[in-house]
Amino acid sequence: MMQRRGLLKAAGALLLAGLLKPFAALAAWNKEAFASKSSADAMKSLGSPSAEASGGIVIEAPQIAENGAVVPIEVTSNIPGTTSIAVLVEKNPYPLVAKFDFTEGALPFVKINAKMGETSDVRVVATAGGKHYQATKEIKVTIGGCGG
Amino acid sequence: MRRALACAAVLMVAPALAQQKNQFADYQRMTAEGSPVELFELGGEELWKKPQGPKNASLEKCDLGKGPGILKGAYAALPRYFKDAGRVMDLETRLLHCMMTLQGRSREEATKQLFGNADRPSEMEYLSAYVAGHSRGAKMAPGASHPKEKESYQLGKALFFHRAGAWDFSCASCHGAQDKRIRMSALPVLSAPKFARPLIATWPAYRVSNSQFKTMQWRLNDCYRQMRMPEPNFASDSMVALNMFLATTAKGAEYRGPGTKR
Amino acid sequence: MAGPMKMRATLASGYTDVRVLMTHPMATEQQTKGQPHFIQNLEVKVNGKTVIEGQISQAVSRNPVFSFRLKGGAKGDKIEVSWLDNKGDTNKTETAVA
Amino acid sequence: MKRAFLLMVFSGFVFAEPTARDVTEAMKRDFHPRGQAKMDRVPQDGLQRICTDTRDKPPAALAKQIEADQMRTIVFPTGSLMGDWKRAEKVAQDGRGSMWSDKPGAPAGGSCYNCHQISPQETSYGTLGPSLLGFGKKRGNGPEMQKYVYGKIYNAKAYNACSQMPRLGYAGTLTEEQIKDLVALLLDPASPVNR
Repeated sequence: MMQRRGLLKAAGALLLAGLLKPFAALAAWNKEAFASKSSADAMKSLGSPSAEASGGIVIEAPQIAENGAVVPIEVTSNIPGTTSIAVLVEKNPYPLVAKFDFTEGALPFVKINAKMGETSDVRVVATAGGKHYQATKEIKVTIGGCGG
Repeated sequence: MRRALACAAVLMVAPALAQQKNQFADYQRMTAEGSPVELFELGGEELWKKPQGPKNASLEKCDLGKGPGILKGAYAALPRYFKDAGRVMDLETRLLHCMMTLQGRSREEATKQLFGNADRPSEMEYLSAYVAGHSRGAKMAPGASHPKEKESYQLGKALFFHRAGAWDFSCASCHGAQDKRIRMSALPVLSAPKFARPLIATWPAYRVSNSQFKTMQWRLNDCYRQMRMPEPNFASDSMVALNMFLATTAKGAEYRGPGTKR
Repeated sequence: MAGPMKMRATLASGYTDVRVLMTHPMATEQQTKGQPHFIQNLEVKVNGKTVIEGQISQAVSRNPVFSFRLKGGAKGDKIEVSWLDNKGDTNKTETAVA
Repeated sequence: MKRAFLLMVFSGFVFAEPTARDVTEAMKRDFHPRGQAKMDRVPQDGLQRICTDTRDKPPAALAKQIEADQMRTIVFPTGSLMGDWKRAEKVAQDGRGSMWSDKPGAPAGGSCYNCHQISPQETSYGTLGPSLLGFGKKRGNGPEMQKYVYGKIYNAKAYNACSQMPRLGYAGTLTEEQIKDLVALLLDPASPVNR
């Protein structure tokens, strides 16, 4: 109980600091990783140059997208102790789309809408206990409408 | 022999067609679940209540056909004849009327940005989302009794089948036959209630290809652009008439918008 | 001034489901001739404590929608979500778990 | 008697379906020119009028007459009608041209994939028109076939009076060279359409 109160107090102090300087406490935006033009480079910049394939990462996304401007991608990591999830679209000009870090209060799950320039593999890299895991899923992007 | 071959071809095509119809079902479900469409309803509520114009008035007393300020079910009952304006109006035409009469704004100022983009969303789009959201669950029942309403429907229907322009198109050129597509986009037969209902009952809508909320008048405007025609005037009798024709064809459908579309 | 945000946080079985909507152009380099405008950082807090930090790119769709899941949770927990974009604009919203 | 007559006229005025001419008048009132899409696109030509009035099903004799008239609009180039299929794919893909949003004079596309399957590698194709996959392989590529394809793209109405396919050459959307390239896309044995 005491411990919890202390924690809350600390959180309160952090909140105040946060109010004064938003996002000061957060990790800086990883410019290098987001500017990478290949997923291999992006993964290197994220500190996960290699990752082993894992069935513990579940990617739920449509097999075929009617429009590349919005492609819903839902990711769940069932790997115990997952602390981060990165989503990359292999064939985008800059493959890294997003990276989320989770503390104990959150489940390693996220759903986002991503832009995809063309049919591509979506690669998800999860980090757990300092190790990296990955899974991929192909999403077909089609052309609709009159093209004007 | 040739006939047998043709039959075989038909048999092979049939399952492929069925598959085609459903292949975007997952995509459509997931984009609808993850749609930001509510943001536009929220933004619209703010605008509805915001005093604006020379009269510094909000739109809260705007009569959309059910009485001043009554939003519930109003969109589903449009277009309809308005005695105070002496003409049939659809949602956007009526909103423009309220901006001019209640807020004292000029037509020119109120129509400065009818169709928005990412940086500058349009007031009409936000307001359409907000008003339409209050018709969820209501049955589509546009006006059908006043002579002007009947006249509007007839003009809309005639416009739908009217071929003109550089490419000889009518609305029916693309929306006239069953199970057709432009590229991968399905083309519902909008003159047939069965196909018009699910579609019309989900407009106005967030359109993922533009990533923007879009109104019915925008939809018609962009169709005429792609039909290689000159540009329709906003809130004109012709555009109201087309909306009247589409809404009447879809009548009886339960309104499920504002929707999310390709 | 940043456009509206909307958030819903509801109790599910064993976790809290958070869905947050943000108004933002998320304009790419391509669309803007080299002047992209997009959210870069996200933060999700529960009762003042950061539980998710996100970094995102211009490849997240316009008007971003995110779903997250928070462990456990109770009715009334305060959830806050804030974002910061590459031009220094920021916005936040909060809600109580329902 | 007089009253009944007036009533007839009145109700006729209010409820009768508008004629194509009424619709043209409504469009003249309710549309405005924008960019290259000028108001001269609003009035119907004879073909558009007949197709509108008959809901695209003109009597056979009239259809024949229209087709003969439209055939006379086609300007067939002298010499080979087979252009370069490699250039044609881009024209077939491009959905722009002749719209108010298009730059006047900028090269236009044929919007072909909007309605037709053509090369096998493009899987996002429309189905308003028939599939053209394997067109040359099935139909041959002799001078008559070349002339047919060129003419069909130039003015589809010369072959089917109320076809929904635009008159791409007649309307000034595609150039002679672009149409020849498209002929090659459909007929050249080396084109992906026929391989």
